[in-house]
Amino acid sequence: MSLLMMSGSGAVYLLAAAGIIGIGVYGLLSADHLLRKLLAMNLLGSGVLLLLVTLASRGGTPDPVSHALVLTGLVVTVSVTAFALALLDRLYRETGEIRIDAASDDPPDPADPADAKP
Amino acid sequence: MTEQLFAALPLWLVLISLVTALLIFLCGEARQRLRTTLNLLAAFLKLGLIAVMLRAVQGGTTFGFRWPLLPGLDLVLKADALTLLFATLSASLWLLTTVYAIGYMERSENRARFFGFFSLSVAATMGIATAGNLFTFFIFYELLTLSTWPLIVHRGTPASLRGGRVYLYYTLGGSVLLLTGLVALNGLAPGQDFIPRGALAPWSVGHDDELRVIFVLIAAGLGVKAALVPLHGWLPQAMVAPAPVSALLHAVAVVKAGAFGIVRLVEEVFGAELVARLGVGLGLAWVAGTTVLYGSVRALAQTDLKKRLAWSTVSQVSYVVLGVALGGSLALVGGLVHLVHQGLLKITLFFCAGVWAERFGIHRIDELDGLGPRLPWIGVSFSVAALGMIGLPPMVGFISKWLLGSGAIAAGQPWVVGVLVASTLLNAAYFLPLVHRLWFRPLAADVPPAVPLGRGAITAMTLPPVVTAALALGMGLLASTALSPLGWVRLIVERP
Amino acid sequence: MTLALDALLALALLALALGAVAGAALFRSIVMFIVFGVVLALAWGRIGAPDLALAEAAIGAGLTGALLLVSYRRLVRTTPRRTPRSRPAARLALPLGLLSAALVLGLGASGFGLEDTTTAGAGTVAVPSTAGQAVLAEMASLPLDNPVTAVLLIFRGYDTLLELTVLLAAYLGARLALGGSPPLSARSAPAALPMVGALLAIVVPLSALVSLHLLHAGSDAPGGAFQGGAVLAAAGVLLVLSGRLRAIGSAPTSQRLLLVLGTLTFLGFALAARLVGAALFTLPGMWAIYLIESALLLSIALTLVLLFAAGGGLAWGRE
Amino acid sequence: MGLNDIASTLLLAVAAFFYLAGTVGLLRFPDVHSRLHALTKADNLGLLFVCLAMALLSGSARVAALLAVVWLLALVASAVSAHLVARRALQFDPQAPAPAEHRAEPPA
Amino acid sequence: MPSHDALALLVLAPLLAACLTVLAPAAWRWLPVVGTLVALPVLLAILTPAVVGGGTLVLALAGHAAPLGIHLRADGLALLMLWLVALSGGAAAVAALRSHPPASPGGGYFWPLWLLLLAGLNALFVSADLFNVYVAIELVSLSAIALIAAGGQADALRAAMRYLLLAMLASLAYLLGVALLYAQHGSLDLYQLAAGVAQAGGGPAATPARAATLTALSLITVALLLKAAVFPLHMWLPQAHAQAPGPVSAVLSALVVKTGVYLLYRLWLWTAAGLDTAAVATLLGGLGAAAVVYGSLAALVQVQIKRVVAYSTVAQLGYLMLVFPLVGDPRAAPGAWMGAGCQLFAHGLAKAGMFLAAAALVHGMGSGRLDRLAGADKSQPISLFAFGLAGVSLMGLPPSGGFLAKWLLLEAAWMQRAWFWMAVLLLGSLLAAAYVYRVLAAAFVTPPAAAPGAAAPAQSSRGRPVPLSMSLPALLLAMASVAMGLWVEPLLEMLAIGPPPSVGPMPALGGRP
Repeated sequence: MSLLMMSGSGAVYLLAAAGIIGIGVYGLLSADHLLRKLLAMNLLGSGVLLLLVTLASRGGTPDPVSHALVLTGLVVTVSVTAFALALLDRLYRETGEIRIDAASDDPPDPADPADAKP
Repeated sequence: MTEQLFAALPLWLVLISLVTALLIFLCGEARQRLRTTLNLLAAFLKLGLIAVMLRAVQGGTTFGFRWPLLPGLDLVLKADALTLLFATLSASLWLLTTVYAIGYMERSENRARFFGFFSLSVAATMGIATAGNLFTFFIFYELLTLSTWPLIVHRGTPASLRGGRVYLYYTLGGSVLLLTGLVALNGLAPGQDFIPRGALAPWSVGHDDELRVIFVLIAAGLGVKAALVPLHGWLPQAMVAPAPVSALLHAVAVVKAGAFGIVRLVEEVFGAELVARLGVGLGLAWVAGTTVLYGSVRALAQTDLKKRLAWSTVSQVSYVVLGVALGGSLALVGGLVHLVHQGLLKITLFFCAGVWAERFGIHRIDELDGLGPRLPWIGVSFSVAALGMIGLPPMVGFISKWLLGSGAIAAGQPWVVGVLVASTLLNAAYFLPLVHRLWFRPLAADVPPAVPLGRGAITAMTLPPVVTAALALGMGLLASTALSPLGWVRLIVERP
Repeated sequence: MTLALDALLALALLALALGAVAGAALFRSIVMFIVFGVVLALAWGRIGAPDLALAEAAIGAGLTGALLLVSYRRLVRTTPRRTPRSRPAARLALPLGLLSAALVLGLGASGFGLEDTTTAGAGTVAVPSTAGQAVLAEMASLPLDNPVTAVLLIFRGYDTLLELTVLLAAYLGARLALGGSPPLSARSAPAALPMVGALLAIVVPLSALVSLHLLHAGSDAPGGAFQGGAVLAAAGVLLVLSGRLRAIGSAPTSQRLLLVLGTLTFLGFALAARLVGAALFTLPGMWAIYLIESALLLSIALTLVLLFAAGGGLAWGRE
Repeated sequence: MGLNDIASTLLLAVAAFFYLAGTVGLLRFPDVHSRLHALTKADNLGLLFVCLAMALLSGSARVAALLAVVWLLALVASAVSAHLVARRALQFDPQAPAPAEHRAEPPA
Repeated sequence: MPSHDALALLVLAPLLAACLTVLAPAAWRWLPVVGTLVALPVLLAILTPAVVGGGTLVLALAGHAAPLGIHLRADGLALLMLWLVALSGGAAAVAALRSHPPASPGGGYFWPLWLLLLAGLNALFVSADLFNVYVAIELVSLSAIALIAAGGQADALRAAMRYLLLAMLASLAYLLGVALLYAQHGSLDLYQLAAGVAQAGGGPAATPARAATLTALSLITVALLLKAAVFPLHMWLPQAHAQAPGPVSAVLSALVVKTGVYLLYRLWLWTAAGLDTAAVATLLGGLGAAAVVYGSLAALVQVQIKRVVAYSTVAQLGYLMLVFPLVGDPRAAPGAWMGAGCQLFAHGLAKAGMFLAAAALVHGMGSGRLDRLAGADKSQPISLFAFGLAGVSLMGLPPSGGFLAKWLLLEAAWMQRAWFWMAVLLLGSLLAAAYVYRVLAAAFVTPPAAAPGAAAPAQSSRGRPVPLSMSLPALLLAMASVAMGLWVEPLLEMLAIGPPPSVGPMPALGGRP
């Protein structure tokens, strides 16, 4: 693969990565349903990993370390996602909620008489 | 090894009360006999140690203990004459207060907590007495704040909690000032110990303004506990505490700690000359003078007995500060000796007030009518202390005031004499009526019958005031002897 | 020509991502996401990262998609009770998204600016000898030819070990989060159908074969324990979906052993190196690599299946 | 441009035609079953032709065999999945284009 | 055993233990606690003298030096954090024995996660590799969040979910930053990067390299600020820490949030040491100041005791941010650095003790509300005393570790005449006193049932006895945080090993400056 071609297509994928990251951020903030938030999070993750590889492959020679990092990142992402889904499942069962306001810290109802949490 | 242990005696002085406190916390509420034994044992042990040190220091030995905390910052405990003056006072008065408290607290709850923190605060007081530098002093000064708060809020009533809150606001605010001043001082002249006549002179060149600010900060921080106007607000509020606590606060621990700190600051950190040169001494004197008068005037207006005593403390303690601030050996002697005298007199008064409150539920002044004959011992002790406070010769109060006055003149501050006279008149104006009511008024018809107490309790509550009153009397009469407080203070002031 | 293909892929990626985020129906979004994963796999291949292509197809698209789908199934069983709160964050979404995209783009571009100057050799900035180049230089002295596997097991084995524990933590955490509640049935296909049986009979052994092949190939060609494990897990997912396997509350000892087998084996070799006086994490040879990778494959596969089935353990037969 | 290339290009064109047909069917047909009918038949054929073209281009028996396996697998998979979708669709209103639960996001 | 092995085992041993507990929870039920209480201290006892004596310890795993391989690195700061993990973790583990018995069904998952959490923390503290740190962060966050959810109540689940989302976002931002740094400088080693970062960042303005490097640093910083719950990115912390089971809250507040601060120190005091970071330092310090004020004020208005403690964590983390501006001045740097170490350690001990004490109080009084605390001084003396002691250290009253930290920071601030930072420090300690006082006062109120004259049993009925295994660890931790104020020598010895390049040699104890 010639340097020109690589850096050319590299640029293309760089564009893609940037776009995906932007879309991921947008989705993360705009999404209401927690499942959507997680989905957007995964998109964001893919974008970051894509960027990692694209940037790391200097002058056409693919960078094995970056590949290994991305492989690790993939497994980590899927692990966290799976755990998040389990948590969501339980949350849904306990509260019937499938959305959460990540930006606020809602204190428990002060009038709640018996809230013992040892 | 042994001489090291001997040199570390000041440390033991602190540790004794500390250990006692922990033991009392551990042994719990029920084991009253054990607790009493522990208390008395520790108190006597401490007195013994102090006696040993008194002899040694008179012989010229010096005690010292040094433990590095941070680079260039050590925890220093030492025992010099001034230390022992304060230590002796607080140790002996602690013994009496303990005896009194054992009787006073007989029927109340949480005695373990009470006596635990009681010992803790005394440990703090010992630390303050033996502190070898301002940093160490600060450590125990804060410990004192912490350990006295539970005593003040002991009753757990809203009123006492309010009192405790005010107390914390004032003292913690003061500690912030003190800490700032301390940091600044340490930045300017790192790691200074207390040295007679101060050690700042070498650093002072070109830093006068800085030093003035530092002095004001530290003095203000100490002034909070010493209840200098306008930092006195907490003292009357703290009256909600049980009588032994008030006695401790006023005569031995808190207020005295502040005054003692100011003595150390002026005499052994800055040094009288530097203080005079910076011109901060005069300002301090003015503040003290104001406090003397203001406290007396407010005391006059009180109808509650303990409140009146509290305000009188505000005014009396400032005598000490006044003496120190004026400079010159005479005034200094007067101030220092008043440290002792005021302690004895004031604790007597509080003991008596406590007895009346406990046995007849009497708190207001107009309820005192004719109580003298009812409890003669108490009545007599109270009267003696009151007269001493007024400064009637040959009472101890007179000695302090006389020395202060002559010292003021020597220092070229005649206005102080005016202050003294005025305050004496005011003292008379708010103490004589009490004595008069006690003895020369008919017993009011509606005085409740005395609350029945065990003999032990009654003795425990009667003995201490009698002893302190007697001591006050004796010190007045034997003022000229070497071992009297006056003699000891002379030794301090005229040391090389 | 090739550039055009890349551009096509990139456009597809963007379109799919947008669809997945902005789509009205959640189900469609998830499907879009899965397709996105597949296209991304192609992109990996184009960039010259076949290992990642395989992993993306198996893990990114396949398993994540399956997970999202199955939890979607669970969530729509009943309708939630709460009405949503108003979220100020949503108003910021668009500007922030655009901002971050622009930011990354600018940086990436600048990064490339550096790269072009350096690789052209004309740049004043000296080319830093990257870890990747160092690896490629070392490859000659190694028994295996796939640099990615070399990095994963030899140079950065420690990362791989921690990554395995992350996977394990996900399993444990999922169990803890789900509490004592019985695992929900994930099966969707009526197991009785003869056709399903036939499909399984073909696909399951085949995927086992493929995973083994990937494992073996991993040392020299693209592939390895992760890809293989993911493929095997896919087979397991099929079995769960078709009710051949079912989730049970807690795992029997054999499955517990399988869960930690990979970590234990890796740990064992890492520590055993000290016994023979070598540095920690030095592996004695190819056989060790094969051993570790097989252990990894089994552990990864089982863990992923368990995460999918939301169960503590697996058992044959339908509930 | 050799014979191989011409043949494979033709095959690809045919494949493209079938895919187009299948897609149009998917989009235009009224209900699930007819859509499935379009998809399975047309797309499988399309895939077959693509595989043939690839086999020709590669010109190696091994690749050809692999491609055959691929096609067969796809055949089986599409058959089963189509069957399942059909069953599922039957359980709901036969008029429904898709199972109801997939129609929209779960109501909040 | 060579100290290098001890260094690696600090991470590997807990992993091994976790695997074994997964394998046979019943058979190995003693392993987690014993492992935490014995194994970690023993390993540290082997490691510490080697580091203190021989200086910073670097271990190239598999014998491959960076950038090829991964380095483990133990300097004074890392050692300090490792000890904190061992002490707070051990005490919390004892307390957790009661709340999550290993034999119970949940315990079978709780304890392996506990061990993984500790392993992740150790891995993070000794790692010298940016990506390895990323994996460690994920391990820590995942297990920590799972342990929060262990409570199972709705609030706990909500808190865990919120925390998880933000943690994922932070991790991705971090990873993005790492990607940029790697693409730019070709290495992942925190310390090797320093040279490249200095060269790129010091270069002429608006060169691509400079832009990329600085943005990478800021991305990582934002991620870490989120992890460290530094105001205004703290919003996830109070609920998460208040809703978690007591021992978990202790570890969260004492250790997990510290990881963010620790990495911020590594990033700005080591990796980016070559840059002119004055502006960044001021910014971080400003955030810290805001955190101190906001957290303390918020703690003042809470009605739940555990939320008071949680907000106090927000405030105390602010102090750790104040270190950045204070180490700027070369004269003040050593003092500020010592202050940072003391604050890290003292707050770790005190806050863990405070959370354990709060949990014991809540358990004993049957409610987490402050107004239900009346009479706790009688029924829960030990827990309340522990709470008070920890409070002493938090408000920085002498003699306590917190006081030494505050003193050192104040001194550093004075030396550079930084009045603002001084004011913040003093104000913070006053506010801390206020919110600790609220709790104690609430406990000292005589319960209406036991008003003067009421029968004694009326008050003894308030509050049930708390098992010693819950209250004693709290007391020990609190006492340690106070005792530290009297004997800080070993800590200073550690801190003197491998201080940040910008910090000069540390003054020795007892020596006159």
